Parts: sequence; structure tokens; C-alpha cells
Amino acid sequence: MKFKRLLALFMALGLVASACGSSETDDGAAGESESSATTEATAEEETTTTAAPAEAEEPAAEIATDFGVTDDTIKVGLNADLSGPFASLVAEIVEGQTVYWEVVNANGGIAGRQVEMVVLDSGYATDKGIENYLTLAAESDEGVAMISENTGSPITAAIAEDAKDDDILVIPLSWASLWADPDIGPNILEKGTNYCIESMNGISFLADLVTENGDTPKLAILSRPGEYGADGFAGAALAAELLDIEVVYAAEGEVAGDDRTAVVTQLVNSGANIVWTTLTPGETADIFGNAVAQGFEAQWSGNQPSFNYLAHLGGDLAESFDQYWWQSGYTVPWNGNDSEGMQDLVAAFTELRPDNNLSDVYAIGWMEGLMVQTVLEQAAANGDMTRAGIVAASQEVTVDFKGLGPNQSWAGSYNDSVVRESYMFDADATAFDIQPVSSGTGSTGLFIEKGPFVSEIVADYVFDGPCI
Amino acid sequence: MIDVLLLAQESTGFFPTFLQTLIKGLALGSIYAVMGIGFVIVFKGTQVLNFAAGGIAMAGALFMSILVNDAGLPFLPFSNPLAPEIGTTPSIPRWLINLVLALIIAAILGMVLERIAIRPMIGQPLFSMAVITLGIETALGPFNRDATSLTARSLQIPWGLEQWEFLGAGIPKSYVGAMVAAVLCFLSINLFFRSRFGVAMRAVAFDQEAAQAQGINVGRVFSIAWGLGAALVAVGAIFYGMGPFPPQGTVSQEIHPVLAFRVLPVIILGGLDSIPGALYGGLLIASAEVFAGQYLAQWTSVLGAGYSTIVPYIVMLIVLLVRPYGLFGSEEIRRV
Amino acid sequence: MSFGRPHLRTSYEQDSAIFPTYFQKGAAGLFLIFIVLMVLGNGAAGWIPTWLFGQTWLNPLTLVLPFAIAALGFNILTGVTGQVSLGHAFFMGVGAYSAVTLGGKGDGGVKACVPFADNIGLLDKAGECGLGLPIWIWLPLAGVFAALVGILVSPAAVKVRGLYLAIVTVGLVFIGLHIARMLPEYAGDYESGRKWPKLDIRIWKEEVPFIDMNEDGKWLGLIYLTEEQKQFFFLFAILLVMMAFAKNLVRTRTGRALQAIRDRDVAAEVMGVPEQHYKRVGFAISSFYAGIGGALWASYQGRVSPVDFSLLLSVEFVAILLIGGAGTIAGTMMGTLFVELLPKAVEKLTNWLSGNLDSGGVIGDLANIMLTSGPGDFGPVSTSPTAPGWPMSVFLWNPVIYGVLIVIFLIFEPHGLFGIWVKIRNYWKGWPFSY
Amino acid sequence: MAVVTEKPIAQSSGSGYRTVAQRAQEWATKAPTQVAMRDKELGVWREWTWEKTWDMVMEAANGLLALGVEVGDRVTIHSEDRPEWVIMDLATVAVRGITVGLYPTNPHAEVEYTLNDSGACIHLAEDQEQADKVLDLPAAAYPSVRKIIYIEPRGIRRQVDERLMDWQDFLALGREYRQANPGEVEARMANAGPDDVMTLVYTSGTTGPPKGAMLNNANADFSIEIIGGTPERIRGHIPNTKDSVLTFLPLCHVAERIFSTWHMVGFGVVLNFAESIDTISTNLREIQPTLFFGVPRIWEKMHATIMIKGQDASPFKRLLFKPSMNLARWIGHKRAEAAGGWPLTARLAYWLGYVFVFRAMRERLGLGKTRWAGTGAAPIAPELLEFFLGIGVDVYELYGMTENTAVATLNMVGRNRLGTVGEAYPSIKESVRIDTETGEIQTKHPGVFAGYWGKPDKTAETFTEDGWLMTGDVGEWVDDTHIKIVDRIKHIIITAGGKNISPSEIESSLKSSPFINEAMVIGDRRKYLTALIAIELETVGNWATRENLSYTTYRDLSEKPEVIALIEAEVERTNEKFARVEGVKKFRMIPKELDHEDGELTATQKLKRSAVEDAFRDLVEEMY
Repeated sequence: MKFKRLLALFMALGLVASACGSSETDDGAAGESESSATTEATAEEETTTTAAPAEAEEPAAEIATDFGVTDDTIKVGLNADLSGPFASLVAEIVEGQTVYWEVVNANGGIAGRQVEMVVLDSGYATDKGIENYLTLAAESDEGVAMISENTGSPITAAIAEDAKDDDILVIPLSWASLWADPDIGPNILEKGTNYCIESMNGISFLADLVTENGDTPKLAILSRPGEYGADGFAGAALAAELLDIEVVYAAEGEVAGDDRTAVVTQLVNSGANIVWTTLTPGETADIFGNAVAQGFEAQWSGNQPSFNYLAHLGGDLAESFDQYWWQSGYTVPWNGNDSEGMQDLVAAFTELRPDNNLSDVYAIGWMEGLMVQTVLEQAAANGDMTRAGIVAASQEVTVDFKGLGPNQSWAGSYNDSVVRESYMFDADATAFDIQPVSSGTGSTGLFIEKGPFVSEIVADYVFDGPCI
Repeated sequence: MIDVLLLAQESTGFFPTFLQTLIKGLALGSIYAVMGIGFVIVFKGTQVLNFAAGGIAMAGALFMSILVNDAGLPFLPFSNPLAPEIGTTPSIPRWLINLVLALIIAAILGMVLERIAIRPMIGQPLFSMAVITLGIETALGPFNRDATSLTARSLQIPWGLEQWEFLGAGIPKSYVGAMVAAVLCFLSINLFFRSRFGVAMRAVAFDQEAAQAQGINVGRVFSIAWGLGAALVAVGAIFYGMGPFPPQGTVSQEIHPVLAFRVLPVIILGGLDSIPGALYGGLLIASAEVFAGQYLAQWTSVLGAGYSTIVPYIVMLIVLLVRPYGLFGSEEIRRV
Repeated sequence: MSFGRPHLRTSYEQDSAIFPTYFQKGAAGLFLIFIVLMVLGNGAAGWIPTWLFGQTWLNPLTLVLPFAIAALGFNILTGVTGQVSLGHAFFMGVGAYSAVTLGGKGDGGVKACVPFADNIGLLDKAGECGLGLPIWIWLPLAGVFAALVGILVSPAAVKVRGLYLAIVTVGLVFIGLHIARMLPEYAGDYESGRKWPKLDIRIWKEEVPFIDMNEDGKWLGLIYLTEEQKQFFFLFAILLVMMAFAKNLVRTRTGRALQAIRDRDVAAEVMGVPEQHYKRVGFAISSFYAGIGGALWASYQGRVSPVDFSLLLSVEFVAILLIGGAGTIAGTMMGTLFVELLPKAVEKLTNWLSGNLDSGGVIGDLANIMLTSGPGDFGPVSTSPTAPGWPMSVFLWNPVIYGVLIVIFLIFEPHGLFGIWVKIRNYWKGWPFSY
Repeated sequence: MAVVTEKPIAQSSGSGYRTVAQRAQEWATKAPTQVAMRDKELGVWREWTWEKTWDMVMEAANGLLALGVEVGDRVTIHSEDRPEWVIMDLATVAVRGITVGLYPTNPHAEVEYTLNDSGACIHLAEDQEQADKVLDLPAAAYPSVRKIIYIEPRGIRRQVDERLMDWQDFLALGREYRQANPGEVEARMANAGPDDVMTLVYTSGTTGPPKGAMLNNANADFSIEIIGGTPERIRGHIPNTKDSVLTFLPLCHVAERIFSTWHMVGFGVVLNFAESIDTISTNLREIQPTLFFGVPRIWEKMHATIMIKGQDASPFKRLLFKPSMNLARWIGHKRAEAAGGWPLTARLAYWLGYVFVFRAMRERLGLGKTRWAGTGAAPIAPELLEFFLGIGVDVYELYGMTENTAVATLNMVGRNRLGTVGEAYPSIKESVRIDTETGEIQTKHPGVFAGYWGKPDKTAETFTEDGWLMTGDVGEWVDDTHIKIVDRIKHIIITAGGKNISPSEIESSLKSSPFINEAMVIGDRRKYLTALIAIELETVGNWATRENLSYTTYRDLSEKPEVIALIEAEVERTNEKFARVEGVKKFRMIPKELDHEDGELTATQKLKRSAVEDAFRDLVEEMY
């Protein structure tokens, strides 16, 4: 347990000069361009460079544009929670995307244009988020070409209709299956495996585990109120039905408030041997900790946001988590495999953010960058980088995440394009060791146990809309 | 009600469950009471309802976490010689010494805030002062959040999640710790009120001007009230960070900032100016909350998820309907 | 006769006129013209500088309006009657959910509208409850329902006093959140909420609204307005009506009774003002305003979630009142503008500072001192939005600055913005003396 | 002997005699909806139209008839200025009675004296306090008083005395009587003759007991026409219905009667009653009167207020204040040299000052709309007038006395000589002379009174053998047109060195200091001049606060060495203006606030020199 980098206020473990959200990308990129033109960086960006040089020499005027795209820049907006409850998580995701664009810009950008991030903070408040959206989507110089990250389902749901009207592409930072709703439109670009499918895969995995041990799986599902909880719960319930598992305790949306005695009591009394959670890390820790303290033994897992390696593997419960917890997810942990994508990511951070601590969620931001780049390049190739053109382009591409996660496309029906793969990770408390990126050592304590895999029930299931 | 109790009995046995629930209620009540006393002292001393208690409490817990985790102290050019070695869990005495240090730092924070933001407001209406504390709370929030954002801040509890077995019930050491802390706090506050400062504070609470005329340094009383208040809410926050309490041994971004709001019904029930009231109110509210959580769990679908969280408020409303100044609060004499 | 003799009052009507002096009449008129020009200048008419009133300000400004309405109600309860409540968010919520139930679109049919039916196992239902009624029904009823709930809880509220009341009403907010969680058929999803009816005026449930508020175009065939401008004017008109009501209230018997209770409740009672009755009235009126404000806020936003009606929202109103100055309409308006726009302004300021990091000069130097762009730079503000730890990012500093400004404000001007205005006014009133 | 020989004259009027009541009646017919008076009732100025006013006058007059008031019966009024005062006054005149006004500050003894001296049959008391002054003595002490009417019922228990009657009951009685006997009052009014005594004005009597000066209808008519109708007096035009005045000086004083009641009935000027003596400045601001008459004390007070407030103002305002005060003095000086006209330089400077300070200051003082301001009844320091000229308030000094219905001399627009009391009225140029031997000013015109009530001997003493009224004031001609008052004959000090010195000049100069409330110069038959000085509590107190001096009582403050030093500086400043023999060598502080009730001041706040000298004899002796 290393806490070196915490509130060490004047040790000034500052960060490498980074672009200021709204206006300084050029300076930042210029500063970095020489140093980052290292062999690894250029070599890895093969896909980028093949398309880019050709575009770069041509006069940009041939590409139709409306807002957020000029002859030399493309503005990409982020409506992120940087001061609210998810600030720490989202800040690292934004960091991932920032570094991604630094690399891309150093290599000539997209279609000869530098990518400029416009980051606005929503604090996870709906009203603020809507206001930010209106700023980003403004049909003026202030507007952006697309929104590469929109934190949270509530805010995404709130802006979905406007976004459809404005015909602007939005990548939500939310894995609810809500975005499959045809009412919401194709411009809300679902990313990664949704909670519903994740639950189904995860419960299949846990059920197999219990069955291997010779027990009959008895499932307890814990979810919090809200569409995140509902989506995860829907998947879990679906899995139980398809796998014919007995649900001994279903706390649908019952994990609410600060006192979880009731849930723990019922969970412990239910006699479940599989627990699936769709909770926040704090709720997970409380319920898990209290249940374990009362001698409750089961195989636990839950949707990705239920677990936070920092809180769970860095706290007093680390050993219990090591023992009972399997973590589900759809991106590869830091240095979790040796795929091309992971090598790019690690190399870029080692180069550009050597003092940052390693983190699993950089990959999410990095993947957002990959998505945006793929879509924008397609749009550029189509000669239409208007907002509508970008939305159209998004339907034509397949994004190659280069091993960071399952690849994705949005063509065809929802059932065709939905991502069905997910991972299961083993939590290892002893390996948990957060180090600066530059050290080259350390681990988040999560290791791929299985995956990417598609459980049978998911593979066969026909998804024709949101699970809820 | 009867079949609910029977249901509970069926699984783990009635008595151990009851005992466990009771102990949990007492432990939570201890924490509520300690924080409640923190509110009451500030209110008695300065007539301010301290809405910044949440921020101060969390800052106190963070100080503790910094002391027991990091050798270096923020803003200070020397390191903490008493810090446990990095990566090890401290011994109990060493942890306690660090606890005292953390409380002193929290008290200093309270005093500084009082000097900067409260002292200039003497004589202003109650609610202006309350909003000042809300402003402080708003301003403290981001610091707390930022400090916990990189990683969960462990409190390095020496006894971790250990528990004693007693009559078939598991009794976590943290619960006992919280109760001991509450008793110690209550005793020392009582002693304090018998000391000269304590008498001075009571005089100031009674009539600021008269106290000043008697040569009491009202400013110092204000300062001490805030120092004590800050230290007390920090004690509550640190002990609430432990073991089977929800933060599970950490300073939690999710839980700690709102902890202080949960104490509001306690002080209202006990009466804003009554220290024994805070104690009894804390125990009563916490027991109501914990017992409702335990024994009404079967009826969650009727009562709604998370019903136990609002039990304190409902208890508070009912009590206030009967006694508008709480159970122990002194009734304000209204003059024309 | 009285011209040029502003202090010569020959009747009480002059004394309690809404705008007692020519100056105030003129100022109010100018303010109205200013608002209209300002909003019209937002793009449509090119001759008003857009840098002053660009699009970025119109939305926040519109958002202020529902808050201003709710703040008027809070002022009636707290500023006029002297009852400090932290439950205003709860009543806003009641109004908002009344609005969405009456005016929203429901997919659960009538069955979904039976409250608590599935909690007690009576009905198994799904979907949301919404009757799709037009605004002229749901808007007033949102206020009425909130007022009814206010009357319902008033037995507890009128008994307690001062800080006790404040905390009791805190309980109301938490209980309200719990109920919202229990009633998703009304409240929608706990986190992402549900869709509110749009601000269109329909005569009944017809397709094409009578007056459209969500399309750019000519309004009533008269003047070309954008969607945002239409919404602004619509809300502004409602605000004006509500302001007139509030202003009138303090001039009535009820208003005087409420003020008497504020100034000395016991004295008021001795003088024959039934204290509990009028406190209840104050509570109901305030809740009515909160209900209207909440309904409009949610409808303007299009979607809110129950958690938006949290204690923080209530606290905002206390800040509004104290910063604006309690007891006056003008103060309430100033407070609302200040509190609601301050975060935006702080944000603009920090943005502007970071934009000037390399510009040199005094501003550049200031930015250099304040901002940290890399290691070895000791500014407290990190230019990277994404850097946790010290230095903190701009986004984390914003609430700090906001909180500190509130503290500084109250320390230096305990009577709020209105107090500053009074000071300025008295400075000129007393000219060339000071008293 | 006692009767002025030449009458009737009133060339200027030409409309024959009209009593004040008849004039009021004319207004009621001519302009019934016109506002006649305003008084402040529960924070709001209540307007009395002429119709309403006259109606009430008629009710009161009928009431008086019902109470058996005969021609020539005296009705006493003991009240602060308020509409009822005017109504009772007019009603009394209407029934050919005689109004006798009492100062509200009159103590018991003076009330007793006045009531019995005049033989009042009806007494109007404002409230319990005033009524008690009568009721405290047995009924036998007031043999003539038949009814005591009170206006404010609060605190009065009717059963105490059967003479008591409520004002409302009185009016009701009048209404009843009017119904029963319509036209009786009108008949009485028609019979009114010029020789009818309409009012007794009791002189304040700095020496000896007060004497009731009889003014008859002819006097009043003359005074109204001469003072009000002199176009040279007021810039613009003579008073009219657009003018308003604030009534706050006691109405029983002849000056206030002329400038308010008689201006009201004569010209339709709107009368505004100040709420009380403490609210004058507020009321002034509200009313912004166009005509304003104040005794020197008022102007001194206003000047002091300006100075204090100016010094108390915030820094920036102070920065502006000081130069503008200097500017005002400079303009005032320039204008004084130009006899009150506007030299170009002064006009330009005034515009500058007007924009920044003067306009606001005048409005704050309530003089924003004033087109004529007057002072009289006592000496005033020319510096003060200069200052007010400087801020654009033209204050004209007038001279007159009760015995000549206040008609003697006046300063006129464009011919304003500061330090003089002006010239004779243009229409009656020959009415004023200065006795070459004694230097006494004497007047002779139809305004001269009919004599003292019940004191034919005293009356005789007041007239010269050729029928001129002796004013008792020593005056001298300035430029053969203007008259400068030296002093009261009786006050002239002849020092041990045989030098004649007029103390009032020195006193008024002393009193022009904002810190000095009252000053009395002593030195008759002494080696040198000394003075007793009373400080102005408000200004000195304010000064002390700013100097961080703490004090408890008036006496404590007076005796502070710092305060004495402050006053000494003021005395020095005065001494510089006078010849050496006229310098005040020593002074002592009067340790108490002078008071009417203690007999040190007259009801008009004039110093009773003998009483003061007696009271502080030891202080005086100390100085010699």
C-alpha cells in the first residue's frame, strides 16, 4: 500500500505540461511534438498515418464542414464530471483521451487538422450538464464537431433528444443499454459492453464456478436505484431465467441510503452462494464487508462500477476481496495483456505522463480517442465533416481497439452491432501496488481470468432494444 | 411485528442477532453522540449551527489518514516522527498518538475557520452565520474530494475488522472502540465544563455581553468552542471510517461528507444546547435506525429501499410535534 | 403639486405604491426595455453587441427565472414571515412532479397512477404515470398541490421555531427523496429522472401547440424569435406576474400579519394576529411559489431526477436570500442572479485567466502566479482539467471560490446585495451629507 | 390718546375691509376644492380643502354661539400649531370674538395670568398637558372661563371638571346650533367693523408682565395687504395659491400669524403644519415650502446642522463639502455687495456649486423650492445671511413688532442690505422715522395697534405726543434708505468708560458660531465687557464625540477645558470684528440649558436678561 502521491502538497509531483482544456492544445502539442516523435509512437500509429498524410497535403477545403471543424483544427467536446462524485474516475479517463490526442496531433492530427479538446465540467449535475451540452452544441464558433465523452446516463438521457435534433454525435460515458432505444437515435454512440450483457456473462461465469465445486448456484442480486442498477439487474434476472438459477434474494433498487443493514441482513439470511452487484464501490464495500464479517461466504462479482481496486484492494477488506471477489469488465487492466493497443497506451503514458500513477481507466479514455479518430477519419474520407456527416460516418465504421477491448461497429441492427464480449478478472490483493507509470512496475491487482468471452446465453440471445 | 422477529430468529437465532444489532446501534449512537456534542459545543459557545461540520469532520479523518500513512506532512517542513512505517499497520499506542495529533490539527482548523469567518460575524443574525458555515462547507468540499481522489485513504486501523465472539454474536472491535471513544469524549467534556474555561463558556452561552463585562475573553471562548467542536466531529468521522461501518476502514468520498447531516436529527432531538441530550439523542436515533434496518427488512418493498436512512427524521418529526424544543433542549423564553 | 416633492405623501396609496417614486417607475421601465433588448440582441438583431449578451449567457439567464420564482416564495416564508426553511427543494419537487404527472406523457396508463399500489402488492404495474394535460392546467395545479402539501406538513412546521424549523425541514427533503425513490411511476428513474412536458401552450391535447415555445419562428405572427428567446420571454412573463403577486402580498392584511410575526411573533399574537394561522398561510404561499418554480425549472430542463431536489437546492435559496437581502423583491432578484450566475462567472474568469497564461503583462503574470502548467510551477490552480491531487484543477477550484465568495460577501455585507443598493441609494439620498 | 388717529387708510387694498373670516369664506366660495391646509396624520399629509375648512369654521363659530360667546368675548387658544388653531381663530373672528393665543410652552403661572388678564370665557386646550395647566387650580382661580375645549381626548377624564368639552362634541354642538339657528353666524360676520378687536397678542415681555396688544380688523387687513401685497418683497409675484408654507413657530406670535394664517386667508397660500418641533427638518423636506419665515434661531440652527453634517460626511463628500462652503461664502459676499443681486461671477460660481452641492443641500434642508425666505423678531448675524445668500436662499430681514402689526421696514428684492432691517414699505414711505434725539425708531400707519388690553396707561406710554408708536429700538439710517437696528434702548450698555455699546450685535455675532446657543454680553457700568455663554448641546456634543471626549451632562460638557478652549476661539473670532472696547474680555459658561419654564427665556425664546443676570450673578461677579 503506497500512498506516496497523496496530499503531498508541496512535493509538487506535478504533471507534465498538459493542454489546457479549451484553448491550449496547440501550444501543448507543439511542445511535445519533438520529444514524442519517438519510434514507438510513430510506429504504433500506423492506421493514423496511412490515412493522414494523404489528407494533410490536400487542401482541406474539399471537406464539407459546419461547426467545430476549421481548416486546421477539429474541436471535440467533453461534458465530464470533474468535480462531482465520479471526478477521480472521470479525470483519469479524460487524461487518457488527452494523451491520446497529444500523440495523434504530434503525428499530424486527423485529416491535416489538430484535434482540440473542449472540456467542460458537469459535476454530475443534470442542469449543469445540459448547460454544458448547449455550449458545446452551439451552432457558432464555440461549438464542437462532436462530443467525445458525456459523463453519466442521467445527463446523457437529458440531452439525448436535443442531440438528436442537433444531429451531433455523442459518445456517452455510460454503459447502460438505454442507448439502444431507437427513440434516442443513432447519434448516441453506445460504447463497449452494456451492463445488461455484462451481468449475463458474469453470472454465467460465477454459476460455472459454483457448479464446478459441486454446488447448486443460488443467486442474490443487489442493485441500486437508477438506470444503472436497473440495467444490471435486468441482465442478472435474465441470466437467472435463462440459466435456470434460483434467485434467493433480489434486492432490485433496494440498496439506497446510507444504512444498509436491511440488505445485509436479508443477504446473509438468504443463503445465496452467488452474489451479483450493480452498486457503487462504497456500497459494495459496505455490504460485502458486513456480510463477510457475519460469516457469509459466496462467490461475488458485479458490474464494473461496483468495484474500485483503489478502494477495495487498498483497504482493510483487501484480503476478503482477494478471496471472494471476481471482477467483471470490458477493458483490459493496465499492462493486462501484451496487445498492440496496450503497448501503445503504456508507451504513450511512460513518455508523456511519467509521473502519473498507473490506472486501469486510462484505457477507457484511450479507447474513446480511438473511436473518435476512426469516425472522424471516415467522415473526412467521405468528404463530409459536418456534424451530420460525422453521425453518418459513425454508422459505417468498425473500431479496432487493438486488444484493449472487444472491437465494435454500429452498422446494422442493434442485435448485430451490440458488443457481447466481456472479461472476468481475478482480484489479487498481494499484487496490488500503485506506482508511477515511469517505474514500469506495479499493478492494479486485477488480472484477466477469462476473456474476452461471450457466454452461451448471451451468444444466443436476441437483443432488440434496451434490457429495461 | 411478531412474525418478522420470528423470521430473524429462524436463521441466526434471535438473541445473537438482537445483541449484534444492539451493539451496532450503541456504536453508531456513540458516533452520532460524539458528533452531536461537537455541534452542541459550537452552538453553545457561539450560537452558530455549524453546517461546515461535515467538511471539518472529513478533513479531520483525512489528517488522520495522512498521519498514519505518509511520513511527510502537508504544508509543514518536517515529517511526522510518529508515523508508522510505510506499508505497515501501526501499533495501537502509536495509532492513538497519531489520532491525538490529527484531532489537534482538526481543532486548529476549526479555530482558524472561526477566527477568519465567524468572529467578524458576531452579532449578526443566526442564519447569516449558518450560511457562512455553508459557504465554508462548500469551499472545504473540493479539498476533501481532491485529497481522496487519487486513491482510497486508509485509516490504518490497528484492529482492522477483528471481532470478539460473545454469546454467539460477533462484536467488532471497532464498535467497542467507538463506544469507548464516546465515553471518553463525554467524560472529558463534562470535566471541561467544570473547569474555568468551561464555566466561562457557559457564561458566554448565557449572555455574551454580561460575560464580557465580567472580564471573560469571549473571543477565546469562541475559539475554544470551535476547536473542541472540530475535534469532536473529527473523532466521530474517524471512528465511523472503521471496520464494519460503511467506509470499511477508509475515508470515504461517498459517505463522510454527508455524515454530519445525519447528525442533525440527533441534536434536534436532544436539543441544540444540551450535551446529555446529544448523547441520549444519538443513542436513540442510532438504535431506531439500526433496529429498523434489522427488523423491518422484510418489509422493504412496502417501506421503500433505504427506509432506515429516513427513520431518524421521522423520529425527529414525531418528537418535535410533542416537544418543540427536543427532549432535552431548554425552552426559549419568548419575550415581547 | 407633489411633483418635485417626492417625500410629500398625501395618502397611504402613495406610500405603498409598487413603485413609489417616478425614479423607480422609470428604472423599472428601463430595466424591462433593457431585458427585452438584451434577449433580442442575442443573435436576431445584429445591432446589439453579442459579446455582451452572447448565446452563452441566455441559457444561464433563462435558468435563473424559475429559480427566481421559487426564491420569491422562499422570501415570503423566510424574508417576510421570518421562518427559515431548508425544505424549499422538497416543495419544488412536489410542484415538479405534479407538473409531470399532469402534463407529462405516461406509458403506464391509469394503472400507473395509483400511488404505492405495488409497494403493498395491490397492483403489478409498470411504466410512468402522465396525463398529458396542457400547461394552463398543470402549471397552476403544480403550485396548488405544493401549497396543499405545505398545509399538510404545516402542523409540524408551525410548532417549532428558528433553527429547529430549519432542521425539521431538512428532514422533509430527505423524506421527499425517499418517497421519490418509492414512486418511480411519478418520479421516473431515481438517477436519470423522466421527461417533463414542454413549455408549449396548448388549448387541449392537440398536436400543434397554440403557442409554440420550442421552435424558432414568428411568435403569434408578430416577431421572429429563436426557441431560447421564446422560452426566456415566456418564463420572464410568468416571473413578472409572480413578482407582482408577491409585491402585492406584502401590502395586504396577510402580508402585514406575516411581517408582524417576523418582527416579533409574541407581540403579533398579543396584538391579535393568529400566529399559527398566518404561519400556515405563509407556508402555503411559499410552497405555491416553490411548486410553480419547480415545475417550470423541470420543464425548462426537460429532464430532472429526484436527486436534483436535494438539500443543496434548499441551501441555495438560503444563500440567495442572505446574499440578496431578506424581505425585498429586488433583493431576491439580485440574490438569485448572483447565486445562479456566480459559478458561471467564476468559471469564465478562470477560463479567461488560463487563456491569458502566455499573454504577458499584468494579467499574464497573474495567470502565471495562479496557474500551474507543469512541475516546478507552484501555482495553486492546475491548468490540466484532469489532474487530481495538488495543484487542484480549475473545476475543483470553482466551488471553493464560490464558497469563499459567499463567506466574504456575508462578512463584509451582512445585509446582502440589497444592503449594498441601500447604501448606494443612501449615499446619494444624503448628498451632500451622510445622513 | 390710545387710538391711532389716521384711519381708515389702506390705500393699497382698495377693497374695503374684510375680516380674516370673511376672506376665508370668500375662498370657500371661490375655490372650494383648493387645498387650504395640510397636517400630518399617522404619517400621511392630510389635505383640508377650503370647503372643508370653512365648514368646520362655521361649525366652530356656531359652537361658540351656542356657548354664548358675545361680541368682544375672548377665546383663548393654548395649542401647538394645528388646523384646529386656525379654525378656532377664524371662528372666533367670525362671531366677532377676540382670539388670544398662548404659547404652548407657557407654564402654569403665565397661563393663569393670561387667562385672567384677558378674561377669557372659552379656553381651547390642545391636550391633557395644556388642559391640566388650567385644571390644576380650582375653578375659582379662573373666574371667567366657562368652557375648556380639548382637542386630544387622550388622558382626559371628563368627569374631572364640568367645564371640559371635547372638540368633536363642540363641533357637534355647533352643527346642532347651526341647524336651529341658520344664518346667525353670517349675520354676526356682516356686522363686523374695522374697529372690532380681533385678537390680543401678548407681548413676551422681556421686562415686566406680558401685555395684550389689541389688534383690530383694520390692523389685520392693513398688514395682510401691505406685507403680502408688496410686490417688491418677493422675487416673481406676490403670494398665491401655488405657494406653501410650513407652520411651526407659535401661531400666537404675530409674525407667524401673518406669514401663515393671514397669508392663507389673504392669498390662498397652503398652510402645512409641522408635526412637532422635533420633526421640522423632516417636514421641511417633505413640504419644500416656497415661502419660509424663520426667526434667527432657526437660521442659526440650520447653519449649524449643515456644518455638522458636512463634517460628519464620508471622506469624499467632506472633500467636496469644504470648498463648496467656502464657495458659498464667497458667492454670498459678492451678492451681499450687490445688494442681493447676481453679479455674473457669483452667478457662474453658483451654477458650479449648484450642480454639485447646493441643489441637493437646499433640498435636504427643505429650501429647494423657496422663493422667499425671511427672518425677523430678533437680531441676526449678517454672516449667516451671507452664507444663505451664497447657497441661493435669499433671506430678507424684516422689522416690525406686535404693536404695529409687524409692519415697519423690510428688505426687498435687489435692495437687500445685510445688517439692516431694510426700508419702509414703498406704499407707505412716510410711516417710519428715527427720533433724532433718542435714536428710537417710530412708526405711524393704520397697522398700529389699538392699545394694550386693559392697560390704558401702558398704551399711552407707547405713543409719542404726535401719535407715533415708539418701538423701543434704537436705529440708525444707512444710506438714508435702510434702517439698522442698534439695540433695544433698554439694553444699551454704557461702560464705566462712558462708551455706548450695543450688546445684541456682539451677541448675534457670537451666536452665529454653531457652537454657541445663547450669549449675553454684560458690561453696563463696568470696566469691560464680559459674556455668559450657553453652548449648543448638539453641535458641541458632536464635536466632543469626534474629539473622543466623553461627557455626561450638559453641565459636564460645558465645563470641559477643551470645550472652554473651543468657545474661547469663537469669542476671539468675534472680538476681531469689533473695536477694542467692544471686545469681550472674559466669559463664563452657563451651566444649564436655558429654559422658558425657569423664567430665563421668554416664550419666544428671547433671553430675559435680568432673570439670567440674577440667576448667574456669582458667575458674573467672578469675572469682575
